[in-house]
Amino acid sequence: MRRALRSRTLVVGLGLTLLTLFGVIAGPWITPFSPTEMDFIAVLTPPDMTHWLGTDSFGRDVLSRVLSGGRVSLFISLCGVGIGAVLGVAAGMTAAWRGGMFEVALMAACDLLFAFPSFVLALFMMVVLGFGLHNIIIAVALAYLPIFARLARNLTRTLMHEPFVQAARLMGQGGGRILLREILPNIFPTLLVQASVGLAFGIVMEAGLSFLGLGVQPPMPSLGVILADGREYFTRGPWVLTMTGLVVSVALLGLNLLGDALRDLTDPRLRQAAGP
Amino acid sequence: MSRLLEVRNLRVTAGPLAVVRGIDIDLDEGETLGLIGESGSGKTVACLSLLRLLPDGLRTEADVLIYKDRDIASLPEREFRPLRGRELAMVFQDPVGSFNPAKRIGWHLRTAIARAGHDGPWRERALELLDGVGIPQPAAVLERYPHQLSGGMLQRALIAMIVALKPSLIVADEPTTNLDNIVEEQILALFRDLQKRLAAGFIFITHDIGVAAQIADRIAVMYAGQIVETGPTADILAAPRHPYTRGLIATANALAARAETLAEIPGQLPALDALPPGCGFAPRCAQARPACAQPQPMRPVGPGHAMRCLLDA
Amino acid sequence: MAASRRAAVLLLTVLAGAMVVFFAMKAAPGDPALSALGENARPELVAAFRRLHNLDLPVGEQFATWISGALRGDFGRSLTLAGGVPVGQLIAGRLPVTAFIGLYALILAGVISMIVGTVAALSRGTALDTLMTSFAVLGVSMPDFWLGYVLVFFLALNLPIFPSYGFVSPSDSLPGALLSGFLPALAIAAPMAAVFSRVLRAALLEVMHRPYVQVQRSLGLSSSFVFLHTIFRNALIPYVTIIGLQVRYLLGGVVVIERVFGIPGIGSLMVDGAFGRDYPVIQACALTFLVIVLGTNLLVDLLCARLDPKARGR
Amino acid sequence: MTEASHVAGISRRGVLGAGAGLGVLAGSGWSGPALAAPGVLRAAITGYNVVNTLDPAAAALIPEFYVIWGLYNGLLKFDSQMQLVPELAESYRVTDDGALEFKLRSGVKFHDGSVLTADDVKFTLERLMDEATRSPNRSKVSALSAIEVPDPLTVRLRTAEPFAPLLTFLTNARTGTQILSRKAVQADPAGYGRKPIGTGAYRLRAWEPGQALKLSLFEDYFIPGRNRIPEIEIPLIAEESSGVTALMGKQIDLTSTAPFADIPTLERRPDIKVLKQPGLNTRFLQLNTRKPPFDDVHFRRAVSLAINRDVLVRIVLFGEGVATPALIPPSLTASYDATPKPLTTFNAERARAELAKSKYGAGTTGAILTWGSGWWKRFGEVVAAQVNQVLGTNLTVEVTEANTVFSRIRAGDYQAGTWGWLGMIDPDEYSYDLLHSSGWRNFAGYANPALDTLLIQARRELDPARRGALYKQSEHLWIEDMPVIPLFCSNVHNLLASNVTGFTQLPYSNFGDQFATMAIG
Amino acid sequence: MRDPLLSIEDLVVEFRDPHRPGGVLRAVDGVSLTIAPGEILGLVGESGSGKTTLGKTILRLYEPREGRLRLKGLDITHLDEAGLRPHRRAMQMVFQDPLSSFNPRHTVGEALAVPLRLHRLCAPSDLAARVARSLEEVGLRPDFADRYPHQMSGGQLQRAAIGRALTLSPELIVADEAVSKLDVSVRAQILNLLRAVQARTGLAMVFITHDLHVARFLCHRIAVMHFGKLLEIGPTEDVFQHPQHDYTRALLGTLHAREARARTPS
Repeated sequence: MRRALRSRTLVVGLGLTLLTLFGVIAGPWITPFSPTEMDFIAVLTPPDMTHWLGTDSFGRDVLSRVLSGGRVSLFISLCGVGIGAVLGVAAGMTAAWRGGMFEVALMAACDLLFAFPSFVLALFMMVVLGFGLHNIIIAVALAYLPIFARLARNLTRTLMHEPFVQAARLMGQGGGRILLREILPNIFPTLLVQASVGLAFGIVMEAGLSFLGLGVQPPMPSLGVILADGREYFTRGPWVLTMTGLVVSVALLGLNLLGDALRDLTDPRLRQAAGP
Repeated sequence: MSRLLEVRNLRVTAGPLAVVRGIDIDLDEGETLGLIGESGSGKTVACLSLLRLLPDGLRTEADVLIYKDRDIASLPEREFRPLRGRELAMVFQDPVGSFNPAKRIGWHLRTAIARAGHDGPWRERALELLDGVGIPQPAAVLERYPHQLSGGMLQRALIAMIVALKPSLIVADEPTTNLDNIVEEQILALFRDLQKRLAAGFIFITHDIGVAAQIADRIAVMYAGQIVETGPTADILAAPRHPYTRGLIATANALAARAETLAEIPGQLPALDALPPGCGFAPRCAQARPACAQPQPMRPVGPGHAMRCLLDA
Repeated sequence: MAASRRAAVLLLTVLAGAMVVFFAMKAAPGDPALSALGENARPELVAAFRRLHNLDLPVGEQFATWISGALRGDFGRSLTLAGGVPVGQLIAGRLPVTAFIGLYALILAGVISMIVGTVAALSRGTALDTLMTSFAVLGVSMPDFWLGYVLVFFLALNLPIFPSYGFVSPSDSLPGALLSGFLPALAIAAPMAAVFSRVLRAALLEVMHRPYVQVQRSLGLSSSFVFLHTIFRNALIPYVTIIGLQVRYLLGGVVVIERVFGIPGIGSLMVDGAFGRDYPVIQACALTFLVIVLGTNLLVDLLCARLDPKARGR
Repeated sequence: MTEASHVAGISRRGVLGAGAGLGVLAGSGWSGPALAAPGVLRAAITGYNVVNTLDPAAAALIPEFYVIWGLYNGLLKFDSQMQLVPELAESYRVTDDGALEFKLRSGVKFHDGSVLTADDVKFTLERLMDEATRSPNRSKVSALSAIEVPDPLTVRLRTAEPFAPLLTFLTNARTGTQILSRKAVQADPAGYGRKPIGTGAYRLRAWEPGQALKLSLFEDYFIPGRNRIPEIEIPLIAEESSGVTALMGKQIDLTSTAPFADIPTLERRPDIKVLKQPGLNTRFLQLNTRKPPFDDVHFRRAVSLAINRDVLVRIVLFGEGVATPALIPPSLTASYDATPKPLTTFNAERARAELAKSKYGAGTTGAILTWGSGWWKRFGEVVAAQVNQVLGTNLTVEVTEANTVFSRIRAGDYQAGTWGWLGMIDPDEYSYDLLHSSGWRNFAGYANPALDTLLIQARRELDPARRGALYKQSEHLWIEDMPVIPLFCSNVHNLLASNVTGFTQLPYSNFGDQFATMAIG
Repeated sequence: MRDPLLSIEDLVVEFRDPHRPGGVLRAVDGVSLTIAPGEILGLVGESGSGKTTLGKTILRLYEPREGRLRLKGLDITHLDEAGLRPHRRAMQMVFQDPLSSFNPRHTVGEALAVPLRLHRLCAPSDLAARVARSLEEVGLRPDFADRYPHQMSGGQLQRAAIGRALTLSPELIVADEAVSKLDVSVRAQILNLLRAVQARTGLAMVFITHDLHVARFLCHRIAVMHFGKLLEIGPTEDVFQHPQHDYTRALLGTLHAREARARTPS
């Protein structure tokens, strides 16, 4: 029963995620409309057979915009989480292995970054760096770096004293080789779970920043920009906000389910509480 | 002595897997049965099923399940629960894990004493109980949290809780396995003391034939979900009949005698999902023969002594 | 000993946080004086502006002035708001609002997750469990600000139960504050409740399989007694821990939601500050959030120590 | 169970603690619009949440004036027919020697209890004229040559040249000439903007920057009246759409602006009254003629020709407005020139021809500065889209905060920006201020001696018809150079809850000046 | 007396432990002993006595706080990881839990091939054959090379672990409770294997155990540890027959009591 439930989670999560990926990658070929071209004749038309999610206040097809905005948002989240993960994992694993002041300093820095609400940190970074796409990526990466660093460090520390790692040391394997060959493959699933959940939250973070107008700037569509536009014409065209948010929720649902399923599949010894 | 427990053909299944494949247990008042087996032989599961403490997913069936002349197999949970603790109790393998880490020892004893229906101040009774199981400074121990006590102390405290409930049947599931040698010796001594003090029947689960030898009146040896040999302790130790029992005892003796090489039982324990059709031990048995592929019944081989093997039959 | 060490670490963290906040802001491009006054501003006005905001001092001295002021609740003056209103005054006025909304959301998330998590754990494997678990995953998948709008659409405009905008200060009217804060708090609470209930469900299941639960059942204790005194109680330890960890996400939600609902808290102040590149305001807001998170973590640790004797003295 | 209720217990104490703390801390300020406190009018300013000062001389932004109009009075005011009528003045006349003489009402009291005298009027106007005050409205009074106070209730204003707009500039509109108390200003010159003292029906009680203001009724207001609303709360709501949400959810009684898109829906609702009329405004594209690419007249013309203003009205305003051929809006009938002008009429072919003549071509980049609230961003986006479509240029929209846009445009740190003043009441403000080489709003950096002469001539012309003709003529003159690109005039709106009465809307989008006559039914 | 293979002088190992006064746990407290080539030294004591810590410190898996470690006269006490690498071959370990001593992501064959490759002990083309031979030496079929750890039983894995330790032809093996996690019926197999391996290769062994029977069966000398201190050390039968220390006597008492009762059950 539990197995069935788990695999169902995996199937639904993977299905929704693949659907999302297909949508954002194949977006331009799915819908005949450009996400940026304005059609001043068809402003704020409700969803119909031509425009499945209606049009926005400039007469642009909402579906095209959501797919294209999804690509921007996903790109931002992917880059941000990716950079945060790679740097964080490298730093965390090295810190655990080398110990000493480097570890103390890194963990202190992580604790400090952790003490800021993640969205506040991102907002702060947007002011320091200026609004715009590249800077959101940096802000997201910075929000994720401590999470991955701490996770990788804790996992590495747990595994470091496992007999198989000690055996590897006794065999004469060097530190780098042990980290990459013995430890990384074992902590990778847990990192992947964190990354899939992180990817979802990265999208929310982008959406939140852009929704407030502090993130991606129009006319480049991102999910947050579309939602912000939808809010402005919510009374006249509620579908823009509602439908976009619904699509975002479904995509995030897929990522979260996938993360859940992966979490269940990973070695229970490595299971850790992971925040969004 | 009157019959305390009679079990016939107890089976425990986990989905398609058979964990316990039909065992019989008879226990008299004041008697101690040593249940010997390796990990995965089903001894713990069999005893947990008697107390209906099995985790979800495991199903119990038995032809006969009589405790003190009552058929307890058909009792609904509502009527069975009051039996736990007051009639059937259990000491577990891991003394540290047996205590709620968030509560003091005093809370645990108070709970047990309340469960025993004791009137009057619980504290005095608790001190008395702790003293009775050889815990020094019981008043201080009441204020301790479980993690502040050693495994031996915790096992004593758990035994004190069970003493408070005065059950008639006590199942002890490897109660000394996680303890150091010296403490193990002390706990075994405590059990022997309990055997004298309480008129209860004991089922003492262990994988160590030496421990069983010290404490049990009778021994039942389990292998792959079945009892393969049962009989009075002295008989089993002196003249084991089943090849598996013989192997275990030979190994123990060879160790003690510092032989040049140890008598080995070749091969590995069978996995639950790959049990051989007939005798579970046949693949590792030097004397196996084609007929071993058939299921073997228990055969009497002496007074109160039976085994599940074709040899000498 | 432990307490003083803890206090020292806390103080150091705040100090380090203050330095990060201050110097990162200093590294931001652009001259605050020129961005506030315009590039063609007359030199004497720029000079006056710099004097007012201590920008004429060396950076180290600026920091010293700022941090010593901050300790007394003086965060300098706003660059944009109402012609230089003291930031400390702004923060003091808005902190209670943010605290109220945050706490309200936390309580809502706590109540919802306790019900959902417990029901799911107790009905594990059944359709009810699947339903509850699905709700939890769905909850964490909805962007909170979007949920805020949907809630307003249904529960304030279509069914006029709750106010659609604005916020009544709890000092004016507590029932009014509870009513007007409900939708924003719920929007923040939904994803939190989802995370919390998943953790609670997992923790309950985990504790249910602990040997001491089996021991207590073997003693014949009633299931409700075992559930309340042992299973639920011990599951609270990871539950409270995760609440502590999630407070930073919750506060992130507060920032956006305050803006969406026009709630005059620290979050909307910080967003306004971000738009106006009002450095003193942003610095003060970030530092305030830092202190809130650290304070909450301290509280959670103390609570955990109460719940978990093993954690004491650490 | 004990453990669970224990957790709840902590939380409950926390709530009460926070509440108690709030009581102490909130004493200094205001904490948000009340749900429905009796006797309180919740009059929201939407689309803005920035009020920097309540000093009329320093005020620049429309939300600042929305409040100032309720706190102060001018010597004159507009009545519901946009006719000039006395307010603080009892009467006025032109003296034989050409001076403008005002007789003040006696016994008018300021909020601090002092009594209005002619000296306060002299002080107010001289302060406004003083360069050091740096008033955005200095140009309105810079023509004054002398202010005489023959007795405490008489003021005589003299100008070197005849100055036609002066009377309009002395109204309680977006003029900065609202009368201050000399005593109050001199008591704290630097902090006056935060502690305004006027003669208006309402006085400032609390001010939560960026969030709201709270006014209370001034009992000694010089115009007697009964059953005035005792308290006014003015929430500042940054998003226009949030204002509508708040009004529909009955969290506010009045909003100063409405999103154009929502007007048809709102007009159908029984619980909301929509006031609308063509506004006194012109929206235009502000260009910086000192920076590429708008330093080239042909490029400026090309951009103007590439914009279809009717589409703009439909898309940006959802039809709530009209395209304008030049700067002076239709409401100023005497000066308004309705004839279509080729250079401000959409003509793709001619646009491309102008582009060919310019030193810039297709692919030219440029940023249109705009801000993120309401329709202004759309304005920029649609303009950029239209121009890019016709000219193949690569204009982008740069969205930042309104204050920043204002600062940057004032400082000349921009290429183009969406712009347009609301509430300017004299053709002089649409012409002299914007286009005269010394006009204070001449952010384009435009200088045309012929136009300068013409605009000064128009200022001196006291006859309305002849003055109007001069302005019409001036528009033909500057439009060839296209220093700004005039686009459209939008309707002004106020939204009221259906139980709110007594609000008279004027085309310059008035607001606070109506509080004294309003009632909640 | 032959030159010692390994000599330990006044070894002290400490761990940080905030629960203890001073914040430090002294796991090994001034232990001195030597291990001769080809001998099996039994390290006995109860849990927490420091015997495992001592065993792992010998292998420099832990950093000693004080004292000296000499391998064939060479001081390896504070060699860093790189300096240690040439000497790693000489000393190997067999762990208590066979499952966790193998990387769950690698097959057993890979696990055995790594040391061979790393130390260039055999040509890549011979690798498979060499792994197969190693498996056979410890009584495993060559096809076990393709299995993942979780596909094997504890006894089989412990054989593989011994095989892996032997690939580098070490001179010393530290066996840490190498049979205590195994099924009772399998223990004898591994004990016989260890004894056979020792006899065949002549390597020295430090055999850490809490089981006195096993220690007595296998070891030439016995060292008794208690709370980090070495209480006594001597030839096995000397210690068993004439324990010098009260604690040793108490420990041996449990053995005698058990044996006595096993012979005459109640």
